[in-house]
Amino acid sequence: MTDLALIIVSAVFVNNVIFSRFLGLCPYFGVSKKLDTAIGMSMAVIFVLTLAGTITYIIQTYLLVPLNIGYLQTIAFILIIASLVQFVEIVMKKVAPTLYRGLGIFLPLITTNCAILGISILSVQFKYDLIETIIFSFGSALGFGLALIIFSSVREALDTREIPKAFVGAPIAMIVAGILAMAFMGFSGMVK
Amino acid sequence: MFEIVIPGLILAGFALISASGLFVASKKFYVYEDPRIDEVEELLPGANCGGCGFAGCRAYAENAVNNKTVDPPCPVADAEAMQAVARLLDLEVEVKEKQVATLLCKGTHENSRSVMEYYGIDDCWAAMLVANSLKACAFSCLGLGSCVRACSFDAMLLKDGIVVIDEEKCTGCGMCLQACPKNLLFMRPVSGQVIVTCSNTDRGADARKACKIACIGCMKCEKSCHQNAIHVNDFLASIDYEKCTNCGDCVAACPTNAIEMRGQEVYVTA
Amino acid sequence: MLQLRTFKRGGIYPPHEKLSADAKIIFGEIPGNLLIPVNQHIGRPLKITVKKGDAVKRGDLLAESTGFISSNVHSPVDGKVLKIFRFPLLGGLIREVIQIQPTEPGKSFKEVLESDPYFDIDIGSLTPEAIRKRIEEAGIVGMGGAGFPTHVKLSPPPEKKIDALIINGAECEPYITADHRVMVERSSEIIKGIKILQRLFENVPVYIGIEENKPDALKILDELVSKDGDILIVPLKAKYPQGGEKQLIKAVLNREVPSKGLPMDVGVVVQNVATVLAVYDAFYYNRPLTERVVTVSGNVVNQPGNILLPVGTPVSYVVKKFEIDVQKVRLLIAGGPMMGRTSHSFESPVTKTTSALLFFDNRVFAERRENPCLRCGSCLRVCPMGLDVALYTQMIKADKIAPEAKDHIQDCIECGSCAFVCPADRRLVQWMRLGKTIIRREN
Amino acid sequence: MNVKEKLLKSFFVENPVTGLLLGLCPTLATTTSAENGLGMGLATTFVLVSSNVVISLLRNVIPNRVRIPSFIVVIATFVTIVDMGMQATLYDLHKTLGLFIPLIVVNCIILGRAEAFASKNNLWDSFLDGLFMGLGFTFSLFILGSVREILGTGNWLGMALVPGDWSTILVFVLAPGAFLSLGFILVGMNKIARVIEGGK
Amino acid sequence: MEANGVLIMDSSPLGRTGESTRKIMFTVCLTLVPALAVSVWMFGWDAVRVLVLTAVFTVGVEALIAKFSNTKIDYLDGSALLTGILLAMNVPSNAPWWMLLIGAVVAVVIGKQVFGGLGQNIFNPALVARVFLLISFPMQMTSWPLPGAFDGTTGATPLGILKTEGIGAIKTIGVGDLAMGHIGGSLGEISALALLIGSLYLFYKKYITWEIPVAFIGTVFVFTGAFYLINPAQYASPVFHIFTGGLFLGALYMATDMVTSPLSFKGKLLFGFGCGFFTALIRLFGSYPEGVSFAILFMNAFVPLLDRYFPDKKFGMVKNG
Amino acid sequence: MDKQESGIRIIGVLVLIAFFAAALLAYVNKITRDPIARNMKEETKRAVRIVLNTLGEIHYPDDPALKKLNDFEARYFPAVGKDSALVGYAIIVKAPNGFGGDFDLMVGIDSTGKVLDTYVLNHKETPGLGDNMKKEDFKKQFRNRTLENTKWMVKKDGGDIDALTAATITSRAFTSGVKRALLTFKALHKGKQK
Repeated sequence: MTDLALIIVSAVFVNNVIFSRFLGLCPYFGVSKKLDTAIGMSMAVIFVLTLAGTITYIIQTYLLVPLNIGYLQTIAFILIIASLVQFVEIVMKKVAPTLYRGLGIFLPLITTNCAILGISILSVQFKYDLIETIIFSFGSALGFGLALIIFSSVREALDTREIPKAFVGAPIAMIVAGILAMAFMGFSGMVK
Repeated sequence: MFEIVIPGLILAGFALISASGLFVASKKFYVYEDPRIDEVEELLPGANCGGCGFAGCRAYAENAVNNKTVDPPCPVADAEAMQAVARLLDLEVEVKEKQVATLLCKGTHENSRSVMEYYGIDDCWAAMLVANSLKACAFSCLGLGSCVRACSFDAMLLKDGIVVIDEEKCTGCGMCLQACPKNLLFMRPVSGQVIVTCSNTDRGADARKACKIACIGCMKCEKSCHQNAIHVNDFLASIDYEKCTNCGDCVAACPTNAIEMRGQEVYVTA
Repeated sequence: MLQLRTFKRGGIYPPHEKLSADAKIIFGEIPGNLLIPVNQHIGRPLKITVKKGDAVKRGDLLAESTGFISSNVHSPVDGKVLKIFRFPLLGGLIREVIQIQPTEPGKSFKEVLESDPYFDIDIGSLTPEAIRKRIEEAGIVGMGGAGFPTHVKLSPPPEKKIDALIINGAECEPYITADHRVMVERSSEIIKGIKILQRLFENVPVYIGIEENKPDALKILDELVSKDGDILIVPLKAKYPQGGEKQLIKAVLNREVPSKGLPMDVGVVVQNVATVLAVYDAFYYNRPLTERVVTVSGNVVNQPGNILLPVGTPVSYVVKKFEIDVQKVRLLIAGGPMMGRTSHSFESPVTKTTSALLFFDNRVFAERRENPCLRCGSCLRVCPMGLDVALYTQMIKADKIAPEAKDHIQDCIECGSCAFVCPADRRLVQWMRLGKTIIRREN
Repeated sequence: MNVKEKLLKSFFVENPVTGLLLGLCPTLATTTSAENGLGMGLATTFVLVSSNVVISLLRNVIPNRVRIPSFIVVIATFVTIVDMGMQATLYDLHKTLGLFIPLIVVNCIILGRAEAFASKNNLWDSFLDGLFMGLGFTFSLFILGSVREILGTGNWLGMALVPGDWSTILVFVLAPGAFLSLGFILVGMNKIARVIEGGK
Repeated sequence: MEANGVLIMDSSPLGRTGESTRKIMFTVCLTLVPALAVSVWMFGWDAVRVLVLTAVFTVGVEALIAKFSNTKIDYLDGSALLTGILLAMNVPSNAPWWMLLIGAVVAVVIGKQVFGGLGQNIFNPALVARVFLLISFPMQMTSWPLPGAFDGTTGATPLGILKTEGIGAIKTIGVGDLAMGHIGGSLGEISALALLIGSLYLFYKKYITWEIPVAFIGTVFVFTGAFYLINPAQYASPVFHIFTGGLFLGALYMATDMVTSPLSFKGKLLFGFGCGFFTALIRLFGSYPEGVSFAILFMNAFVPLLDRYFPDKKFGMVKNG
Repeated sequence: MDKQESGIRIIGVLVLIAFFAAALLAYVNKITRDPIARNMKEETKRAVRIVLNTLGEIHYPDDPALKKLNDFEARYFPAVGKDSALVGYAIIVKAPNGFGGDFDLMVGIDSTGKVLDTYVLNHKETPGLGDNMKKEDFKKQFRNRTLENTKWMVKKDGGDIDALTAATITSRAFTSGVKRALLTFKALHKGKQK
């Protein structure tokens, strides 16, 4: 139990996907202009990443490893993730239209979110078992969501500040992310 | 050989499953979106200025494709681009002349004296809450630059208490028109060189008192015009650019220099 | 005396500076020239009923209302319409005015008033409809500052049950003493005016809210109503903006007018004492609202006082009457320093809503530049409406007003408490007003 | 537009990183030194060029509806080739770049160019496009890597630039420094881009 | 009738109180004097050197920016000075000049001016600089001259000792030492008592309110106390935690920084709670001995969210009326 | 555009692409498999050469042997010189309880039990503090020390080792790592002598 809690704390704070692992940065900077979108995106990522982490784990353990074709990992994972995302989109549209309006529009963005592929590959590298993989994927997604939501609220606030012209947009976003990363460094060493 | 074919078959199986699944799904749930929307959007300038009245270029493109129309034309795009859009949609497009924003006031500090010391916020709309005019003329440009800030093309700047417009940079998007609380800006075709630089509708004497170059409604210009292109209403002259031939007779006739002739060269005071 | 009541949230304690509190209301003369603004109220613009060269009598209609939320304007004097033109009013707006040349300039205005016939009417015989109609005809508007037509305020829709009538005698703005003097000098007339208003609502209790810093007014009115069971004097703490309608209701009845709501939503009608006096005049003297008491004060006025002026009197008349050194004046405020508007012309006329004319040199007004907001939160602490002024003004400045902030911005009562305490000298009220303009423009 | 102009443009104006903000993950993660940045950039360039070429060749064969899955498979193939190739030849570099080699697959630049350019243009143009885009990417990674390496360790491409006993600003080789330096580089690059565009 | 000059037109209200940005900033600087005096007493001229250098650097950097920027920057408004003093209180008294210069540049440029200057920044500039220095120069920033030892002996802060040596090593440090400043540490973190005395005036002037400091310190007390109760042999007492490190400096002067803290009552309480929680978390489990700076910096990022979701109740926000 | 495309063709193309892609990869894998495996081993072997640098030309096995002790285990490479005599060991141990957890340390020990050099294989210590243990200034104090002639503790704890400034915990871990290696050596050596 403690191990699982540590995995979560590690994934959310200590080794945050954004600030420590540098994964999923494109959507992080792309979808963080508005808080509402950021919340939607976070939810979508939490859902898809947990699902993708689980499925890729199963594929890896029961297909790629026994057949000794580990080198197909990248290509197989990305194929699975791409089709999974599209399936989820289609299914959600049909089964839960309300949910789709909230989250669905973010799903295409997730295909190219390298956090999904990255975390899937990492949980294989870390030799996690199934439960640990699920927790790790979920925690990483949670860390992504946390970082995204804080960041987007800060960026919304920046809209009303008098940022010097040269820094408006991406540069100031980078600097904010840098300062946030410094704050996140305070959590280092919390999980050994 | 075997170790090459087997992985191939496995991945092919993967692809088979996902492709057929997606194929079935996409058949069932396919939402048609006209690919021409993208193409139109690509032809547009992408300034997202909203000058056309739609929420950005994408919305304009959607409207253009769905309703098969380029009306209103994009105010920023040049004629060539609009023709390209029209060709794409198999439409005839009427080429309109470039429009530029024009300030109908020449109430510089020198011409219309300040009657107060304004301490409030540097914004025309905010100033209007404190005083309707900062100068002797009630119709004058406030000179606080709300239009300058509204311009996305860097085409305006403040000088001597009024705004001057760089007609080369002006795209005619019209955002500044809405930003002016005094409605002093209007669009004129770029070839129209004669401008009545005044908006004062007070009687002659009052207007004269307020500003050195005010239009006093004396009708001399109306009489001088051979094209019937200039008319005085409410003690203020205005020009019909459809008829005006830039002959300059009214400019010569005006006793207060309220009518201005702009040269062939673009008026840039930057 | 009763315990002092007040509103709880926010508020400030600016210096009272009631320099003219003991100065009796004086009467001037008919000035040589009157500029009567056509629109002196909030609501639909009026239609001018006279033209250049027309002769008018005192009380004649100059411009008539064009709808329900609209209010007539009458001539205060006999005279001739000289010109109708646009002119800067007190507060900087440039609007249409009717210039009247009085036939008897220099005649004492007290004489003019005394020549009005007195009607001893029987209040009991008046129907509510007749009362509302008379008030509408007389062109009475809220004289506390806003200028909202009084008959509209007195005509709540039937589903709004009115169970309290509050008379606003708080007069919380610094310097202004006009209402104070009216309460002291014309207390019995005010009570009679209240009786008329009481006829509109059945058995409604009346509360007269007066700030504690007017002990003489409290005493006089308390004595007058002591035999009346249904009129109650409520002494209030001297705190700004105690005279704000919503704050007054909160203080007197502890009811909170909902956001974007009106006093009638909590069953209350609020009237200013000066307005009540105008109602009295409208019935007992058949006078339309053509004159009002104005406080003349400020640090360049040697003898601050209160004067009854006909509507349309130019400020220059007051300057002469109070012997103000025009060379010293750098700031002319119509109304109090907290909510009043500046003016730039000494020829601008007094209107129905001008409660004070304050003259200052620039000593009290050292130049102040807007500094960046520090988010110190002072404005939030003092805002009687509990608004997040610092956040809203930042949004307004960036022209990015969050949807959830829009309602709150429109709730601002523009009392000025926030800007009064702002250490960065930000024009918070002007920003909020600009925000309202932007929101209105968007709709 | 001639080749030289296009090259210049892909370096400054349409640079995938500083102009379009694409491919940020490897940009920030692998630029702890100029050498790493260079390595990552070249690996990406290889994938970009190869996939552009192949997709351009296949552009008439691939049905529209499975366009993206097909592109991804093609790209993933080349990524895996790079992955294995680097492991076999440049083992140390591969170790530092680590996870980010397989992640080239989801680098938006590659899919973006495949979609926007290679699927519509002929082989030669696609090749050039991939090459220029890749070099632009490499260029910004190299700049960012250089800045971080110099400030953070006092070295550049393995050469010591400051005396050994000087303190260097360690934060630049750590995560926060990546964001901060890119923020300031963006400002600089945008200024240069404006000069180049204005010069025309 | 004409006045001497034209009249002034401005928006209401036309009066104001005597408060100004400068007054607030310089008052805050002045209230730091007791703490500064203690640090000078403890560290001697070195403390003065660090103080003066940092203040000169921050104001100087801001003045340079003011000179080359086309926006108006009042570099003498005291805000840069305050940032400088707070930064000086966060570094060891033997910090080399170049470190102070880097800190000043980071504080003014990255912490403040890239956001548009005074009042526009999201993060506390002094803390941005401190964390930047702490991460960049961990060696210089974690070995502190010992108070009263003018021979250059250095050592760790009590929290640092706790982290490396364990609970046994701090047994000898009494509460009185902690409160009075007889401990190793940065200029500002040594004397909790002096800081408290200085800040009393700020409370009186309402420049700071009680919510953040109380919630902050209270949370640290409760969390560290809980662990102390569970296992006193491994965790230090809450009293120790409260009087060590930059907790008082952070809670009274950094977290309450007007620009970077929430506006509403609930927001302030939550902000203080968050700061306290993360401080305790980092101190108890993290690898850095001190977590105050990180916690405040982290919570600064939450301020827009807190402002948005926990506003004060507005007048008239009632159901019926 | 391609509305006429049949489902079979769509799926078929994708399947074909996938097939060829995987086949290509399988082929590349076949070529690169061996070099990759060699590279992976090469890394540790290079470390061995570094820690046993002073011994001159040596030979050692490709894969390390495992030695289990009571409370930890170590892997080691026995090195033989030109004349096939055992000249020393490169011992890989886990240095326990560093700042960022355990880290892998390789210690070179000559046949007399003297420490030759140390090499940190992987670690998560704080940059700028703990990772200074890789620096020569710190490493040199361990050379020529033996299990017997040194108190294997940092000075703060009453030992002989100078701790890194502001990184006592790392130094402690490092020190006990080296001690573990020496204990391993002792155990190995004892076995040899018997």
